Amino acid sequence: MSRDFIRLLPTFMVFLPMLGSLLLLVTPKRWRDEVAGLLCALTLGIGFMIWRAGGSDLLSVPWVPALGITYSTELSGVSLALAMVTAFMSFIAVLYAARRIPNPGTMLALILAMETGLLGIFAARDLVLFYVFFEDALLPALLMLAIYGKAGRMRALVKFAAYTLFGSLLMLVSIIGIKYLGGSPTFALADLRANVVPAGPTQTWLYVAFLTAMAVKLPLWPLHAWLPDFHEQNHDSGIPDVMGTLYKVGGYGVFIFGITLFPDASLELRPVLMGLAAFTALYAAWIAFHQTDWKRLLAYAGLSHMGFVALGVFSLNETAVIGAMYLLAFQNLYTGALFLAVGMLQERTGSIEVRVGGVMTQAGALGGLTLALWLASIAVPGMAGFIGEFSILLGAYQVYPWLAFVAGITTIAAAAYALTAFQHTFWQARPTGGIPVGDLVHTEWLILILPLAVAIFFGVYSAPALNLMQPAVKAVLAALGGN
Amino acid sequence: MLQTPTGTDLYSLGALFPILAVLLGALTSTLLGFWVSRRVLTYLNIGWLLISGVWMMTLWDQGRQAFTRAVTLPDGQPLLTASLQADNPALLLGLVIIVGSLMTMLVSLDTAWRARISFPEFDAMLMYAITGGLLMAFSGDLIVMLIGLEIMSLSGYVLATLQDSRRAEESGLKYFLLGAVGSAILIYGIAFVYGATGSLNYAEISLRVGSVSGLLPQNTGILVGGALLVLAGFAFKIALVPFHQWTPDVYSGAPTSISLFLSTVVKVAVFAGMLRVFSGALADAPGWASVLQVLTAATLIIGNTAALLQANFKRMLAYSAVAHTGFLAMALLGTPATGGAALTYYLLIYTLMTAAALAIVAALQRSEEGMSISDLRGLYYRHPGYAVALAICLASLAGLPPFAGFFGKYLAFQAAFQNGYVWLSVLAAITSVAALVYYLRPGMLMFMPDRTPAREYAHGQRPPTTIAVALGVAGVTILGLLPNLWYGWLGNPDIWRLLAGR
Amino acid sequence: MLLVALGIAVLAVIVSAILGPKKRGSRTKLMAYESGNDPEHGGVGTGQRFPVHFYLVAMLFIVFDIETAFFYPLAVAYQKLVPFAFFEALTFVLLLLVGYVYVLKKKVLEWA
Amino acid sequence: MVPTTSYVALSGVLFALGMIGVLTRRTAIMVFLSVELMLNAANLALVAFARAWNDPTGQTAVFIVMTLAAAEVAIGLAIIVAIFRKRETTNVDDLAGMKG
Amino acid sequence: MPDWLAALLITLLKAVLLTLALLTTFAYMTLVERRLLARMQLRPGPNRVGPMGLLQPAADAIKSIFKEDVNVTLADKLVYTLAPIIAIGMALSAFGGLPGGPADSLFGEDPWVYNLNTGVLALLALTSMGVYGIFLGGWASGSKYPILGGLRSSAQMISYELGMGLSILGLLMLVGSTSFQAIVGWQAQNGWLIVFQSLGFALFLISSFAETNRTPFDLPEAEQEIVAGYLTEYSAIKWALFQMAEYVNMITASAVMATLFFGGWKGPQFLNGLIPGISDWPIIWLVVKIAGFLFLFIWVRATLPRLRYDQLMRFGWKLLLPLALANTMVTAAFLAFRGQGGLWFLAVLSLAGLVALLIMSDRVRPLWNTPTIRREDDTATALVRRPAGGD
Repeated sequence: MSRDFIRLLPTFMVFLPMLGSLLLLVTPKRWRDEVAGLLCALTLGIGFMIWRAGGSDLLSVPWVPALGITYSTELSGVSLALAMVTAFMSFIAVLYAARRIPNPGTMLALILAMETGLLGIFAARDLVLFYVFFEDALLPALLMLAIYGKAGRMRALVKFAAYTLFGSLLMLVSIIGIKYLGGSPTFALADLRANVVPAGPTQTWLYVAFLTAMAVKLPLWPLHAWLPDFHEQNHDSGIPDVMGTLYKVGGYGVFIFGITLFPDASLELRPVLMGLAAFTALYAAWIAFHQTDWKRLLAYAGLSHMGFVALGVFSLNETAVIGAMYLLAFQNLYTGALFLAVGMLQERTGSIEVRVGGVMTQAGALGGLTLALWLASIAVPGMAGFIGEFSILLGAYQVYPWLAFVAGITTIAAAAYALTAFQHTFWQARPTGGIPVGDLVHTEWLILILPLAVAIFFGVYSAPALNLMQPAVKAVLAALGGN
Repeated sequence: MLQTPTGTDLYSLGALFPILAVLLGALTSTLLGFWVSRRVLTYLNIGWLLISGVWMMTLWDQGRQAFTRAVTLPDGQPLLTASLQADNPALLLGLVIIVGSLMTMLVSLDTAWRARISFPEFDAMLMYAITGGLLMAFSGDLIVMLIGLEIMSLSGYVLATLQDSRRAEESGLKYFLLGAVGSAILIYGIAFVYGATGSLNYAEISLRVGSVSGLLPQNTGILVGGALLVLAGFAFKIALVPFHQWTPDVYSGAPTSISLFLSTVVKVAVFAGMLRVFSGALADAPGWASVLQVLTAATLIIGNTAALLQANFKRMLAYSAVAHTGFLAMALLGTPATGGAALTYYLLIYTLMTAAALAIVAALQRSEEGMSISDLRGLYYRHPGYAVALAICLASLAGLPPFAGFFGKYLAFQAAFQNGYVWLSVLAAITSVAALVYYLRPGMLMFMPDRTPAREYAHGQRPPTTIAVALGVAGVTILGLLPNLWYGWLGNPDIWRLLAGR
Repeated sequence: MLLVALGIAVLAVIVSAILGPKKRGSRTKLMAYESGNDPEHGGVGTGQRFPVHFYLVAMLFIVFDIETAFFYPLAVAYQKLVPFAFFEALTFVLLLLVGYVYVLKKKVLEWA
Repeated sequence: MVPTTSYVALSGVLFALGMIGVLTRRTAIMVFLSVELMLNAANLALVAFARAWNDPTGQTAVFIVMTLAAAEVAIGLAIIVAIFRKRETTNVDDLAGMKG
Repeated sequence: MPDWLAALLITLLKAVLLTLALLTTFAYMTLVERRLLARMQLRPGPNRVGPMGLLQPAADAIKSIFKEDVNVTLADKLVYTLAPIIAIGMALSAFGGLPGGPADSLFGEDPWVYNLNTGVLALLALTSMGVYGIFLGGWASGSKYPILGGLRSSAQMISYELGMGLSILGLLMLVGSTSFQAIVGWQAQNGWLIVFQSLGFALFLISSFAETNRTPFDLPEAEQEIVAGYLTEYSAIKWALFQMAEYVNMITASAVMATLFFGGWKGPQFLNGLIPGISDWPIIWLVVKIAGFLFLFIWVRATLPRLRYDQLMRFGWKLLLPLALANTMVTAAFLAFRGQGGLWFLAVLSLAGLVALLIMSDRVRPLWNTPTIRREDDTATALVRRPAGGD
């Protein structure tokens, strides 16, 4: 395969799911599952092709020449890793949707549409393009919530959209400012990096505006409030939640655009941001401890993870940033899989309450796999999460030891809330008159095992992923002029 | 002073043809209405509009002018002024007007009968109003602009009152009284601008305003006053806060197909006039920009918050039109080069999405009062096509990519930002969040399953409306993915530097 | 001239008022004349209705009068502007004619 | 020669009167008359400025404005008459069927 | 005494004199009219007061001044009083702009009170103000018949105002000025305008009758239909003022027609051969021509019956207006394309138009003479025979 062809692959990878989504509109009902699954698999396959080639080069063509907006894509390094995880988890989601949702055409189309948005976010190397995909992913998420959500979804919808839009519109202003004040000819990342806004209050303010969007999507306290409602009101199967988890791209945005475009501001704001991040991690863990609803619990757990990611990214330390990206990529696996596991649990018990009790005795496989996933989630060594969290703490310690210490407490808290909840649901005595619970069947095995396997694989053998990420992170941090 | 026009001038009437074609349509429908059915009239008028549109395209880049007059400036320089100019901005804005008008006509084919406005006068008045709108876009001096504005407004008053109902009459009277006040203020402002500069022609005004020697110091005060009065007059017409009170009543009181027209074509035309006056003739005049930014900010805040509180979908769209006025006015605050392009881009998009949304309302509503937002629940399961189209329109109105509304907003933000109104763009960004919320609620309600019986008109889905909706939705989507299709025409800053014809 | 004319008129009224007999008339004498019947809800501005036709005439008059007003300057300057002015006048009259025909067909000019 | 400022001042006063009328009067007819007053104020200003600049354009503009005023009268009265015949009132405060 | 004061005083003096002259003429017009009508109807007319009734006007004047002035209870007092004043004021002032002779010919002064270069316009403006007097009078009486009369009158007057204004457009195009002096001067050079604008004159004449509320257009005061129209509640001097206004308007209309179409104050040129300069003598020629037209007014009153209201309106809108426009456009076309051709062709055209109209009158009459009745039921086109005496 020539480099030129590989250069085009990210475009295929991004738009293939969208194509599939449109294709589903005309596909006969009985073939929809297969078509969606096939396209997802294909997308993943393209991802592998790119990976095999060691990442794609930058493709840049003008989009709106008069405005300096380009269509620039590149999948390599961190973005490739994230894109592949996204494609993988989308595949898993499609698998479960085909099984769980009756007449799943709409849901499948939405999953695929959203996958396009998410992959686009990672592939974009133009700020406006990034923005477009960033917003683009929002619509299917909203629709999933609207169509499949629960009674209180309108509130959740409004909250979710308002937070996202609030941030992203400020980001839009910031985008305009970056180009105009920096004097860059286009919005392409390379051009912008060559024409960075001079250090000073202007750069700081632009960074703050940009960060607002990323903080909503990270999410970072105090802009996280949409998250629990979003997950709680979504469909019980957990499929939209998987996609929602994948949508937590704030850390990536800060990494790829924020640090390089606002080098001075990110240094200047580092203490504040790291403080916020550490607080978010701890705070979320604390709240999670009190949840009686699996989804809210998982939401806060995810938030806690994201606090870690933010801590890593904002620290501007190489180790920590690599760890953050690692965590960002792989927490999707187990958090997403956990949401699906909750979905399966709900299918059986009819509730997502934590205090169901006694499931383990009847559905051993479900309980076992869930426990394994939980262990991955609380960063037990040998799982992918461990490498991420450990690197973050290590890196952050070099910058602000105290904050690293605060964040470190979180891991303990995580173990506490995860195991407590698990114990309530799976081990505790079953209430009398409870519904009999069946064990995993058919594809459900796959759906839980595949992510777990990947998480374990990269927890044990991290080299492939690290080799992908390390150069990219180094390059970005080098633009900063060292630590 | 009087000069006999020459032969070349007659030849240059070719520049006028797009307007004349529409006027001809208006005149023929005035008379033909006695002999043929209204449907035939509408088809004919659509034909006229298409001819006009095509003719406009052939005039591209020719810079034709009509009714020219050679003036010798005080310093001996000759200057050719024109009362009508078919320059590129005029053509672009004219095309936007044509698009909006076409959509109105298509919608009226289906709904005019139900709305009890199926008179031939409806078509005639519509065409007159379009003529006026085109005149404004093509205007080369304040008087032509004024004439266009008045032709359009007067026809608009009639349109708003055409339906024989208390609501329509109320809306018509409000529209009329406030419109008349706006016109009066505008005319007074024009008198002052004339007093300060001694000319009504854009080119001459901009020349006198631009050169320091051209304006006596005591005239500066008059000029500022005049410009502000003109601004206030325009503000009435486009419904900038605090001159917006009539808008929701009129838009929701008039039959929906007329609201569609009033909120798109009329607004486009008035903005075209404003673009000519403020970015052209008075571009260098002091004062107006600082007032406009305050008005814009107020419009953004009030329009968006008020729209949040509406329970009726049509009325909500009316308030959203007010809010969009704010975004459009932001574009006006940019430099002529960026602002003009941004405004024109946004206007087309705004027309497409608002017209398509209102077309759906017009088709599905049970009565002309529009439908309440809660009536939309579950629309997706009853009219999937319209529901998806409406959702796309709403997403575009909210400024979500990949729909064109995003680029409109982006351009408006950029225009204001680059001309130093950073705070305004930030404010606009924040108020957009409110906008998102009120667009989101109906947009999402449509997709929520619903078991109660349908509350919309069952036979609303008809071919012409569908064509109009499809036009709007396709436009919004395609221009969102490939903005250059439209922006490529208007992106060249040079064409906007000559707004005053100089 | 206007002053003088008005002055004389006012004078006449005043002189008459001074010289004329001053009697309070009876109620019947001062009543509005309605062919001997008691006037029904008479008085100024008490919601008497006129046929809408009169309004229409008034509006038509306004339109056509304005047209006249436009024609006067054209007429005065006409000979300096021919033949262009002829076409202008023709266009103008044709436009007017459209309105006129419309009004005719609408039967506004029918009194029955 | 009366100086231009006097004319303009007079027109300003007329305009202000009209504006006050618009803001305070409650019957449609009176509002409408006030608007006409404003238009005439504009005409006066136009004529005064035209004389000051010794330029006929201003006077032409007056013609146009007169026309516009007439057209407004025609349409405005039609609307007012239509409403009056239906509701027996032209008080704008009574026209508040739509609120919010 | 500064010059401006002298000029002002002289102007004032002229104004007063002219007013008195007009009022005297009015007074004797009434007598002349009554006598003439009587003659035409083979009866004596007023002949008791003074020799041949010559003091009758004086008696009338004294009567109207000393008569009781009834103010109806329901009337709006101020407007009620103001209306006749407006009517007569406008009527009187309109005349002042008409020139009676060449400049400086009246004892070294100009034989006019004021002279505007927009004379025609000013005159039309002032005469049309007269409608306010009538309408306000009718409205302020607070009674039904006056209101009806006022309405009719205003509708009639504004309708014919159009015909009047449009019918002289051709004339103005020919002359290229709206100043009376210029019009008179043009006619002195090229011949009377009646020759070139015969159609225009005919239209103007008819409109003048309507504008002055004279028979056959005297519907606003038609006794048989609406008692006395707007005059119903008026008495004494106010009534007299209205009458005055009507007659003064008549005089003015005559003067205008004389000035516009019949050479104005200029006498026939050939008389100059007998007495040099006689054609430039001020006042005299104008008075002679006015007298001629006044006779016409009376003659017509004695001859023609009154129109029905619907006929009147239809006539004005359906015949007068389009014809006036046509006249204008024919003149315009002639002026635009005449090349080197003489004016005689226009005269022929115009005359041909008039003649054609007269010949075709039977064809044209249905335009305004047969009402189409709209009914609730569907017999919309059915013609209804009406009694000949009016509604």
